Amino acid sequence: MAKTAKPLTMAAALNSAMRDALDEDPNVVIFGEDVGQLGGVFRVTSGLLAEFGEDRVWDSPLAESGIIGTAIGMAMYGMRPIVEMQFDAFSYPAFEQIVSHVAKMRNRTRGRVSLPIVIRIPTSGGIGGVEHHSDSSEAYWTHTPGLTVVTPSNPADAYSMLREAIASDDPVIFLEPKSHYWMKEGTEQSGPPLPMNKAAVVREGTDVTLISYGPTVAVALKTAELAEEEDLSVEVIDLRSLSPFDDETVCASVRKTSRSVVIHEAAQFGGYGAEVAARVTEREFYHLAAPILRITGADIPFPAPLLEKYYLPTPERILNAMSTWEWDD
Amino acid sequence: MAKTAKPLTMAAALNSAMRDALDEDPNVVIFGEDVGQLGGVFRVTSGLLAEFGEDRVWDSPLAESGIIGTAIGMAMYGMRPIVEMQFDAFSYPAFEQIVSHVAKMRNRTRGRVSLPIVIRIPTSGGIGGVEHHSDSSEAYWTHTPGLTVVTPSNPADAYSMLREAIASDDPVIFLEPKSHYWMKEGTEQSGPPLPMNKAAVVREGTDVTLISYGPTVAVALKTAELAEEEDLSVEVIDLRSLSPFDDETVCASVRKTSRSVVIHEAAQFGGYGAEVAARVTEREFYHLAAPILRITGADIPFPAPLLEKYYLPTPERILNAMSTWEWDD
Amino acid sequence: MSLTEETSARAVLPDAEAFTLIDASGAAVPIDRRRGYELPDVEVLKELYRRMVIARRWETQVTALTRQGRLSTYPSARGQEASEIGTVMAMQETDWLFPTYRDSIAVGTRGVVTAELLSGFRGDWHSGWDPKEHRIAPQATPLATQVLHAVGLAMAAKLKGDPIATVTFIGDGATSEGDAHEGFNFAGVWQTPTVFIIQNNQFAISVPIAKQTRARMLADKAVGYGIPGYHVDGNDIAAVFAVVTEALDRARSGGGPTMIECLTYRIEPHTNSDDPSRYRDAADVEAWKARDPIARLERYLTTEGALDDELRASIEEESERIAAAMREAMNREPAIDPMELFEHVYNEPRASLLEQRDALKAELEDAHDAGAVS
Amino acid sequence: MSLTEETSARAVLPDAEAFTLIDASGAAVPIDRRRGYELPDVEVLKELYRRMVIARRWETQVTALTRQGRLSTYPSARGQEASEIGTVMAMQETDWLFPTYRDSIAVGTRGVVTAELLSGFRGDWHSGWDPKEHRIAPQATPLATQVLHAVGLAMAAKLKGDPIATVTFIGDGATSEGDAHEGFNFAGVWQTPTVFIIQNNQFAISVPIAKQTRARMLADKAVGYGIPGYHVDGNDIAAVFAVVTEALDRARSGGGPTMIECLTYRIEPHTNSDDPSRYRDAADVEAWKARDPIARLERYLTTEGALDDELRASIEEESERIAAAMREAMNREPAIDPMELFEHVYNEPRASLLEQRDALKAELEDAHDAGAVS
Ligand SMILES: Cc1ncc(C[n+]2csc(CCOP(=O)(O)OP(=O)(O)O)c2C)c(N)n1
Ligand SMILES: Cc1ncc(C[n+]2csc(CCOP(=O)(O)OP(=O)(O)O)c2C)c(N)n1
Ligand SMILES: [Mg+2]
Ligand SMILES: [Mg+2]
Repeated sequence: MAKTAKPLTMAAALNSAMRDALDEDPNVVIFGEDVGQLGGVFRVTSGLLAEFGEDRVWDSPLAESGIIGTAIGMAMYGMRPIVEMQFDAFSYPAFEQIVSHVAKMRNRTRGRVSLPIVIRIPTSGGIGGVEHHSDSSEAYWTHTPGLTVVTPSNPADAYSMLREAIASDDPVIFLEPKSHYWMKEGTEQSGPPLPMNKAAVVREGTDVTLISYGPTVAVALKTAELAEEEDLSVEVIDLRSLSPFDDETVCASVRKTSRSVVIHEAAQFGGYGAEVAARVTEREFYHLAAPILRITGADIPFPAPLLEKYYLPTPERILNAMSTWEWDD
Repeated sequence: MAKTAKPLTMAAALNSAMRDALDEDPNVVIFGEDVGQLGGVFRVTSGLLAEFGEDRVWDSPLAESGIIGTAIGMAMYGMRPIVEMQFDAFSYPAFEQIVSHVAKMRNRTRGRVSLPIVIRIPTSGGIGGVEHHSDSSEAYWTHTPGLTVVTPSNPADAYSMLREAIASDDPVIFLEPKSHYWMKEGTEQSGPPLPMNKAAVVREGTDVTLISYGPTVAVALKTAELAEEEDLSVEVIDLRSLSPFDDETVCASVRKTSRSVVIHEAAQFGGYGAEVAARVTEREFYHLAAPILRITGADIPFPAPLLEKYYLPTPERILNAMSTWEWDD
Repeated sequence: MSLTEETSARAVLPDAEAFTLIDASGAAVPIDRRRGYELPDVEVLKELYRRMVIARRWETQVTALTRQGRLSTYPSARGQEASEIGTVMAMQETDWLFPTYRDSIAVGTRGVVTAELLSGFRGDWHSGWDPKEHRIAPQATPLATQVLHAVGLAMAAKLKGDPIATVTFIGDGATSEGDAHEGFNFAGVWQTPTVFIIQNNQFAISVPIAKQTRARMLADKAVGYGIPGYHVDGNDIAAVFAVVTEALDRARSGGGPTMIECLTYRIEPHTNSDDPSRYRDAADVEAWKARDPIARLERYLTTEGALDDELRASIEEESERIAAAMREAMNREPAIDPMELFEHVYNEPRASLLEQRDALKAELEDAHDAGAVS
Repeated sequence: MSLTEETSARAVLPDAEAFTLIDASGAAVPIDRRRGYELPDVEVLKELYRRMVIARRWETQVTALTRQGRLSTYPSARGQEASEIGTVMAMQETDWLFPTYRDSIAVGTRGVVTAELLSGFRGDWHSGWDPKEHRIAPQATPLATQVLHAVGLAMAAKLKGDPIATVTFIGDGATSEGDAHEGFNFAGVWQTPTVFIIQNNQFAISVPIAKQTRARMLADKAVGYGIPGYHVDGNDIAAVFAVVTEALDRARSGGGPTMIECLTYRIEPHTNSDDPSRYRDAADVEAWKARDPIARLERYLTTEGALDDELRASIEEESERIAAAMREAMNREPAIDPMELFEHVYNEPRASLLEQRDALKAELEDAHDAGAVS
């Protein structure tokens, strides 16, 4: 990991992670739609075909179930495929292969066959994409036992988490917030990276815990800044790993603040926030001063580009929600 | 609806509902794998091909995405297709058609094109099915805006709810608890049936609310009986409609009892119970004496037949969970 | 062997050479190479020419507006006008069309006005027109999914005894998707009145057809479904029109589905955000420009004396008028109402959705008040 | 035209008549109808015969045990022994097999012992054997999904330069699934060493092949993927063995994938819980019994003087021994440990899963204690 100087953008960080993995392990291969010659529609795999050749990085036929299904066969033979679904909603044709095989192969074979596959999926909205290009699919994957689901919110995490995902012997759904591909590194990271399965407290506070991940971490941080003006001390958690869930870090924070809001872009009903609210409440009910709230997308299909601003969680909406609580002081 | 004498089994009730609908509306058609000549692997469509002919009831090629995709086209032309996915896990190949089209067509077209499709899916375990034959897929569908998701727990509901689903202009995922197909009508129903979107209080009580649906309603009722021996008065709710969720009925019960357990067969993490717990807690936090608990399948793939008894929720497990609460009295 | 004969023998493969009536130089092919087809009537050809010119002018304008940021994205069919327009002009009004994102000019040619047609790409709503009014489904983005919708609607029409057909466009890349297979297969088994137009423009974004299939041609797939398959020069609108017309007639009269591969080329980038220099030679594009469908028909009509300067000028003028009108339409801000987001998800209103709507409303009013005060 | 020639010309359709070496009467077909293939050596045929007899006896026993409730369900391949056994006997040890629920006898013939083989149908674990040890993937239940796994593994072997091939079985019904299409297509494009054995037993549960495809035959699909397609008498193990052997040789030596349709018939119900009287005539079953793959080879070998009463008796005795051993194995209660449910889901242990495991453990101990006291 020493190899990478601090990468500029999340896309570049992901690219570095794959380059380094290809370099270190001959079993790592990359294939999918447009990932070779073009370097992906977001250019995340740019240059890798040229550098490593067609036996390591190549363009597959246009069929997502085919991509996942063949990745399964390759992984059974000892390879470590990294595949890309071009957009969230275009992973749906591969749903059966992911849910019935990728997630279940190890269990089915009593641990004899692991599938070290990384499924990279550009996720969520915020780029004015046309229909089907802004879905957030995490709840489908996190409900499926056997999958590991992670999502970085910044370039440094993107690098270290993707390296860890590739090194993992378990299949990993790697959700890349597409609105952040061109995000530049904000803060200087020091020390070794946090393990992929740990949540990060990205801002400390004492009054409220905002639980966020991927694209909404930035929203949570912005909210915390605004809240500071009103003398509210807001702690912000970046979950990083959605499955497994880091109960320890989140519960410790909620025990401290006794109030919490979960934030995500996906629709609320049955969304990932429901699990967060339910499990943290189960564990910390007697420490909670108020119900855990959810600020999320509405229970509607993701809107057309000119309307997405009315759908995406905003700091104002979060502050609003917080103001509905009864505060003792 | 006067037509049906009280049907004996849930399978027979469902069969009657379809027969009556075929009879009344020439736009109703039924197709899918083995639903014609064989009458379905559970015989739910038995006799309908013979009675209505191949233009109304027929066997399609073996392809779930194909079945849903063509049903969409038929619905666009004014038909009301009822299709069957042979088992829960075999709806997954149709995931894209269901999530990206069935759920979204009406919204996409500004309300101009509704898709009155009923997707019947035998759901859940309890019959010792081999792998992939016992999944509970409700969380995938209920998280998807645009779908209506219902599940009956008894023959009378099976009849009235399927009639209503067929009559609905919105697409309905109709989950049929396969362990209940041969369940006989227990209690005499009187009066008009409850609307499909309302939850039923199937047993009244004052100390605890058990929230259940489909196959776990029977488990909840059994639990209530056992609890009575310990002088605990348990209210049992049969949700019937998973999406929409009947907040009113459930919240009223929880306000009364202040304690609740949600029960389902699906894995817990990100399961439907998370939504129930989260939303009821959001609304009734100050009425709750304890966190809402979830008694569900473990976060593992559905086990092989001889092991399913260790996975499925049992009255013992529910009573156990209830005993972890601190009781004032 | 005539193309018509192929339709009865189910296990016959298409000819290797793509079927052409008017070649790239603008000359009609000799009668012995017309496989029993006749050249469309000259009045028809003139109308096809007019429609193609208008479509190209309209699309050039859309592409320009997209560069100016008036649309969020736009996938152009430049170079594919013969397949697009030849197909829809062969359709009857009661037939249904199932287009993809690529086929805006086909949708426009069937009569959908610009503001409704470009809703999705402008970003004011996912789909803008009334599918039932125009008998045109929304443009499909999830690849190949629309193939099944076309087959399903055709099946419904067949069951109801309505003598209509459905047509769907599908790209070369999308033929690799499972849904394409399931659609072709259902159509074959059910013998639905459906015509599949595979627009083989030789690329799926950056991926060339050679990485999409090992088959000699895509139309070779038809035999595996027991349906007739055709391989047509997709830049020759006379050939496209003739073969599609025949396939539609057959479909409407109970003869079942047909697969037609139109061999063509996408001149523009995949969409405005694509960079084709990363994956194809500019020289290839130039070579395909020399086979331009409009120039070819123009040459033919001119040689035949059916197209003089006057007519050419009047069509050009008409195109400019249409382009100007659409420019104006697209420069107007689209009407947007955030409350509409909650209106169409279900027929049955849902309490929880109304709550969410009211919350957004309150929020917007707050923001408005805050703005008014500050 | 020899079958071998077809492999180079990509746009050629298989012969209408299924390829046979030993016909239903047990006679070898004349040399001019053998399309360049040779009859397998008589020693090979004797071994194929022995394996088929054992497989049938074994499976008859399984079906009986299933009726007695020792298995939760069992799909029999009775009548399909020639396709099942002919295929796997043509494989080398290093080749990988991707079977379905139907193909237990193929798995057993490759050496998996009964207790491991029947794990899934008995219900003690989803899949019982070590796939890497036997080079056999778990039997796939979700139809056609395994086709892609077979192509993927073949691709990995090709990339690593290992001279092995993969074989997958797929039913006639499952060819309608999108995954079958995607698998055939990826194999064609990537030229993977994969042999697709389509066992056309003419029914998908209750649905006959005529409702599954309009194609003349399933092997006609191959041309749409640019791969060679064969149509073989699936009840003639000599033909199956010869064609599969050749296809595997070609695959291992860089010649790419092959699609082989074996025309056969499922004599038993779909599974023990099926009632075939609802959808097919008993007379059809009888007609197909007359084409029995074992009886046919028995007649041939007997006529050739290669099978005498002594050998027949010894094979029968061996079969009985195997059946008895398996009966015994299956009558033993399988070892079940509920704690194992939590063991294999992930490589990385998860805290929340360990919590759930401990909760179950405590619960079971409680129940045990309660039982002990009461
Ligand atoms: C299921 C699905 N996967 C991926 C995409 C992303 N995507 C959009 S267009 C395209 C290429 C399609 O190529 P082709 O079918 O040849 O049509 P063309 O764009 O050339 O008209 C891809 C991969 C999608 N829209 N849907
Ligand atoms: C994706 C999927 N859909 C449905 C099923 C249920 N099912 C199991 S076997 C079967 C019929 C398969 O027929 P065929 O492919 O011809 O194989 P056969 O059983 O005849 O060997 C069906 C519909 C399934 N297992 N997987
Ligand atoms: Mg293309
Ligand atoms: Mg079959």
